[in-house]
Amino acid sequence: MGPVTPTPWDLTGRVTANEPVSTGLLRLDVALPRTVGFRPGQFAMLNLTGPGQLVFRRPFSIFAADGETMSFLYRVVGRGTALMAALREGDAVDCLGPLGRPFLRPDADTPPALVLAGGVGLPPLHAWAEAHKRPDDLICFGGRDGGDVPWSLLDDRWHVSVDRADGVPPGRQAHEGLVTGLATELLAAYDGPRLVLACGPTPLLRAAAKLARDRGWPCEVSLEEHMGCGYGVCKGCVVPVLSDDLAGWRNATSCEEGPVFDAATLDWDRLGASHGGVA
Amino acid sequence: MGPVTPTPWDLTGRVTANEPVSTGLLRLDVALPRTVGFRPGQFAMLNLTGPGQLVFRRPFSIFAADGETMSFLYRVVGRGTALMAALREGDAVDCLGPLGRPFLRPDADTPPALVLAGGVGLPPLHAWAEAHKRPDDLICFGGRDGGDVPWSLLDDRWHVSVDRADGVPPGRQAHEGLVTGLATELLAAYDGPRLVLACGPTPLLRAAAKLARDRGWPCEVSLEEHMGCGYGVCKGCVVPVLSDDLAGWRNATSCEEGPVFDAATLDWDRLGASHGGVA
Amino acid sequence: MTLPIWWRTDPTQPVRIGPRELPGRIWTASGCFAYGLSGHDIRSLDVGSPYAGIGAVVTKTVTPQPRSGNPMPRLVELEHGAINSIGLENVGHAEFVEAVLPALEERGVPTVVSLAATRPDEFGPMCERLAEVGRGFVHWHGVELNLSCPNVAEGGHDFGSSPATVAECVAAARPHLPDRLLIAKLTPNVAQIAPLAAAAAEAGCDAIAAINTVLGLDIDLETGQPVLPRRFGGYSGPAIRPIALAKCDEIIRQVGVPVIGIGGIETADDALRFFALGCAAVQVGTAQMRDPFAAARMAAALRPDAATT
Amino acid sequence: MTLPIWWRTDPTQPVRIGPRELPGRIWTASGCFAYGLSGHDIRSLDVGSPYAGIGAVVTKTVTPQPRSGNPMPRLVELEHGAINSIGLENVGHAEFVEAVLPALEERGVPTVVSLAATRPDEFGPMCERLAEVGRGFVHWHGVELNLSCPNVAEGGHDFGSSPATVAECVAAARPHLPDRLLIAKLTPNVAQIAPLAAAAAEAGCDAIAAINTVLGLDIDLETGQPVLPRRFGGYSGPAIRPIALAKCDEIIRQVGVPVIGIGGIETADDALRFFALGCAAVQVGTAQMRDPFAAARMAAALRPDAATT
Ligand SMILES: Cc1cc2nc3c(=O)[nH]c(=O)nc-3n(C[C@H](O)[C@H](O)[C@H](O)COP(=O)(O)OP(=O)(O)OC[C@H]3O[C@@H](n4cnc5c(N)ncnc54)[C@H](O)[C@@H]3O)c2cc1C
Ligand SMILES: Cc1cc2nc3c(=O)[nH]c(=O)nc-3n(C[C@H](O)[C@H](O)[C@H](O)COP(=O)(O)OP(=O)(O)OC[C@H]3O[C@@H](n4cnc5c(N)ncnc54)[C@H](O)[C@@H]3O)c2cc1C
Ligand SMILES: Cc1cc2nc3c(=O)[nH]c(=O)nc-3n(C[C@H](O)[C@H](O)[C@H](O)COP(=O)(O)O)c2cc1C
Ligand SMILES: Cc1cc2nc3c(=O)[nH]c(=O)nc-3n(C[C@H](O)[C@H](O)[C@H](O)COP(=O)(O)O)c2cc1C
Ligand code: FES
Ligand code: FES
Repeated sequence: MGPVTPTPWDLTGRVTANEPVSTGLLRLDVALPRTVGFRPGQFAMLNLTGPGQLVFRRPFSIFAADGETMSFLYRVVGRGTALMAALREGDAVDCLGPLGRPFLRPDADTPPALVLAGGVGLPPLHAWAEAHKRPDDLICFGGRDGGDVPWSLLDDRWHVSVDRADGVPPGRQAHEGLVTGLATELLAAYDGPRLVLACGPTPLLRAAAKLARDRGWPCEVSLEEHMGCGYGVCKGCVVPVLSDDLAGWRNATSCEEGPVFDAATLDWDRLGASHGGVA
Repeated sequence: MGPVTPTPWDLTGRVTANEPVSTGLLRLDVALPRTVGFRPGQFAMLNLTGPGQLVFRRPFSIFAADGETMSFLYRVVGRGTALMAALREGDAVDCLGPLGRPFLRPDADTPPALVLAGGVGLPPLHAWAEAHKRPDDLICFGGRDGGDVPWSLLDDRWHVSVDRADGVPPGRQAHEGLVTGLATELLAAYDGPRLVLACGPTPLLRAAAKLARDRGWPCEVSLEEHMGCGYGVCKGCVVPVLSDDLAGWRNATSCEEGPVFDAATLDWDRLGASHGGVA
Repeated sequence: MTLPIWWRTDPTQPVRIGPRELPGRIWTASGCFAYGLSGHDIRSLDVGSPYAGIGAVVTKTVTPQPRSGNPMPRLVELEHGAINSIGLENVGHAEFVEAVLPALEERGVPTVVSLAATRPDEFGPMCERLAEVGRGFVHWHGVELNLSCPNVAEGGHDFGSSPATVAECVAAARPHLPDRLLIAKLTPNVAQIAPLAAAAAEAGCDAIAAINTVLGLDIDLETGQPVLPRRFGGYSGPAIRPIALAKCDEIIRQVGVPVIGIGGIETADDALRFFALGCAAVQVGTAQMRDPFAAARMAAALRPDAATT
Repeated sequence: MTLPIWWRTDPTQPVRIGPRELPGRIWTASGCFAYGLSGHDIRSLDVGSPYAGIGAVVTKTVTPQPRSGNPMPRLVELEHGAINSIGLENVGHAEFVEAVLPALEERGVPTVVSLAATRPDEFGPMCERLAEVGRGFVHWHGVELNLSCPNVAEGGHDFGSSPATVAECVAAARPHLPDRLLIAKLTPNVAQIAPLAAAAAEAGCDAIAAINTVLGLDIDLETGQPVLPRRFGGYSGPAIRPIALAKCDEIIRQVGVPVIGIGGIETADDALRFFALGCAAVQVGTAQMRDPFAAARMAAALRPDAATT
């Protein structure tokens, strides 16, 4: 896992900004009472209400941690994220993090990366791309349409794909189709082994893992498993990983051993079955 | 009970104002989608949150109903009233009312009134005093101190008493002591039988009832019993009234047969016992 | 509100349960809507009357003798529900059959009469008299035996937790109600509810109503004493919904008898959860206190054409 | 927070229960703080460590063999609590005694080991081996017998609902733990909990822990299916607090045995409610998941000098 990860803190922060960065994504900035480090791929558990409302905190990848400000990108999908979108400047948010296993930190021997971020899978890989500006990396983001893409956050290293091309702003380019299609095109253009890093919907992760496996490349994927605690105590977030136990597999907590996993260690079949057969 | 009381409506209103009228009292104005009548002493059940927060609505005396605006005066004492104080202009409030038995509507034969309102017992009696401007009525309000008295709401018919005289604004007068003390003074000055009307803390109601009983005067008191439904279906709000049953008493729902009761029909001893012996 | 794709039932359409056809599947629960004579005058802009679209009002439980109930306070709001120890305050069976039942018939309120007793054999005479007075009534649909009120018996437990006693109660009532709906309402305060439901079904009841309140207690922090004078009370409201769903599921999957779901139903979504399990009808309790229109609004919201009207 | 006037106990002071003196009265509940080895690195500005001031960590339940638990999803948030069917995932007794228990001793974590089995006689050997390895350990205080996990046995019911079996389990464990605390943790999914507590006390346990989770079920509205693959799960969190208080009160008033209160304790106020009944200690479960410092903060807040420091 490389060097020790930064100490996790449980801190009460104050919202300094909470605004859309695209039609589907919002950015939340929280000012914390002290600096907290993180490594790209790590997440924080956000306590969005006092006791009496949400029973659990919600996990969000850390998008950036700049001085005492920690930032997140999120999409409203349910009760917690709806409350999150209603947060106003000055509102309190308890923030427990950084937590979990980050994406690999590249060294001189690491092949150039193929980064595949789908939708709300952007934050950890954006953070990774910001932390490791290596010229040969191929960095891709896939959105629903032009409006869904947070263009202002994506510098020109980013290749963008969209399901539907409408809303792409003038002067920016987007491949029409899946982000894996974009990746295939890019790989054809840029030869050689790659470290594949993926975060996004399950089909994207599966495709990324297959692409790497077929070529014998290393691959890390970040899983979004539902979480109770985020710090390893409830066992509500497990995913099956291959092991040399009798059974051939064991449960790994995705909050501690993940959320970033070596794709080759995941038991993808069992993962599909235990997750309602998600493709 | 006199003429039929106005039809109760369950309406979703919008807050138009929510501001302090004294150090301890706030006034909430709610714009309803239609006109609703009321008789002084009647109350409304306010739904201060959606499902998932407060299980019951909260009962509040109707202070005024002017066109489509219904107004309340309240004090923050717990969870619900704290949420109430946080309401902002435009917020939704479900309002079920008017409910309950009002104070007596005076006719030509009704003796002049002695009105005793203590603290948050002001709204129904203020409404009564506004509805029936009879020159010989004695109208009293008792507050904690000068700051606690909503002077702007009290025209010069009102006699005011305060526990402590600090904070009485220049040009206004306040008797120092209990409101019952003030009443005794006034009764000495203005002779003759009276209809006693009281709303406020239990000791005030008891004192009012005793004062009336000792003199053989009619007396009505408004009780603040905890309520589940406010419209007679849960039997969680009962108070003991005298009856010619074998037992000598029976339960009356304070939301339907009250909150205003003829003081002579209440079983005051049993009331004390079943309410933790409140004096 | 969007209705889920699996939902195709109109809960305001007639439904047959046992020997009766009732006008709908959303009912009000016993003790939470009095005798069905309250609130008729309340109006709203969306649903005309609190009774609109309701399948049945289950009356406050009626006992052989009048009862004044337990001392106050006897209904306390908690964080996620309420706790009560009303103690079955009611007018008594005689006054009920003479004054209340005919008034309900006259008003056209679809009615199920809730009955409780302290001995199983008391149910027979009560049902007999009901059937006598109610003969020919079209809005009186039947009886719900409250075998589960935890507030009355000492310590909060009750005779409704033994299958044999449950069967006795049902058997006492059944012969007097050949053409009326007979429901056994069960307590959740047992290890397994299915054996009780099975005993009731075998003894001849047409449906099971589940659940009654869950035994609970809360403390007044200031005094350190229980909030209710009798310490225990019946816990109701949203907090108990998952418990109610579990009990209904246990009965439905283990016993072949129609189940009427009760417990923490506040919204149309909550009602759908019970229907998803296969409940024939549901009853709205505590939510009816916050909102006289709770059941009526649910019924309106669950009509498959609700989204489009 | 102002402490009520009746509260004069410092929950971070040593407390004697049975043969042991534990360092405090606020514990973490089994299954909600793993083995007591997680979260040590987490920091906060108010309370140094999640373990500060904690009286004991009750470990995740350990079974004779390792278990991988139930299929996912197995922990689902509900409106006022959570429902879980983890299925006792654990490393197994052998690995626990060899690797985990010594690590806990070394770290100085006050520990109570939770054990479960499918037959009463399995408790004997597990306790014997624990006592062997733990001989001389000062931070290992004892064992909590989990007689109540509703997720494992068929249909959600379990052998912990019969007084005779409870007594058998306690009797199997007791001889091997002459100088350690022996706690029987009971299920609330019974009509009366006092007889179970009495049986456990008579068989020699030092204290009763109550309650474990309440049997519950929730429906995924979209599919109409239960949210958990095994339908039922254990309901925990604030919603069950009044039920837990009722069960603790029943035991305390009917059986003369120390009670450790569990169920929906989220705040210092909630803990006080259990202490008001006379509980010797409390355990924090679900709340520990939202906040690693839940128990530690409660302990700090309940020190009588808390207001002034
Ligand atoms: C490690 C990790 C990192 C994440 N990073 C981000 C991010 O950067 N931006 C972002 O928008 N979302 C992210 N998610 C997903 C985010 O946690 C969920 O969208 C959020 O919890 C939904 O909460 P809700 O109350 O709005 O949804 P509801 O569906 O109402 O939540 C109900 C329960 O389901 C859980 N849940 C629902 N959806 C998800 C999901 N997709 N993943 C995990 N749990 C879920 C909730 O935590 C909660 O316990 C991340 C998830 C994980 C596990
Ligand atoms: C007929 C009637 C008229 C009232 N009129 C007014 C008014 O005009 N202005 C005003 O400020 N207050 C009035 N009250 C009291 C008001 O209802 C309570 O202050 C309010 O319910 C407290 O709610 P809470 O959530 O803030 O308090 P909490 O103590 O948190 O409430 C917990 C529960 O106790 C009940 N409760 C608490 N205090 C009282 C009380 N004094 N009376 C009745 N129930 C209570 C609540 O309704 C709730 O069910 C009236 C009460 C009644 C019965
Ligand atoms: C105040 C109150 C009074 C009740 N009275 C009765 C009763 O008389 N008879 C009965 O069978 N159930 C009674 N119940 C139980 C309800 O009918 C219902 O079974 C229970 O409250 C669970 O449903 P809920 O969560 O929707 O309230 C009462 C419940 C409450 C809250
Ligand atoms: C995710 C989860 C796992 C649990 N695992 C166990 C367990 O292994 N053994 C046990 O005795 N209790 C277990 N419990 C029950 C808790 O220890 C506790 O008794 C129950 O959750 C009630 O307390 P709470 O409301 O504070 O959570 C578990 C509870 C939860 C939520
Ligand atoms: S979320 Fe609790 S162990 Fe991972
Ligand atoms: S408050 Fe429900 S009957 Fe009066």
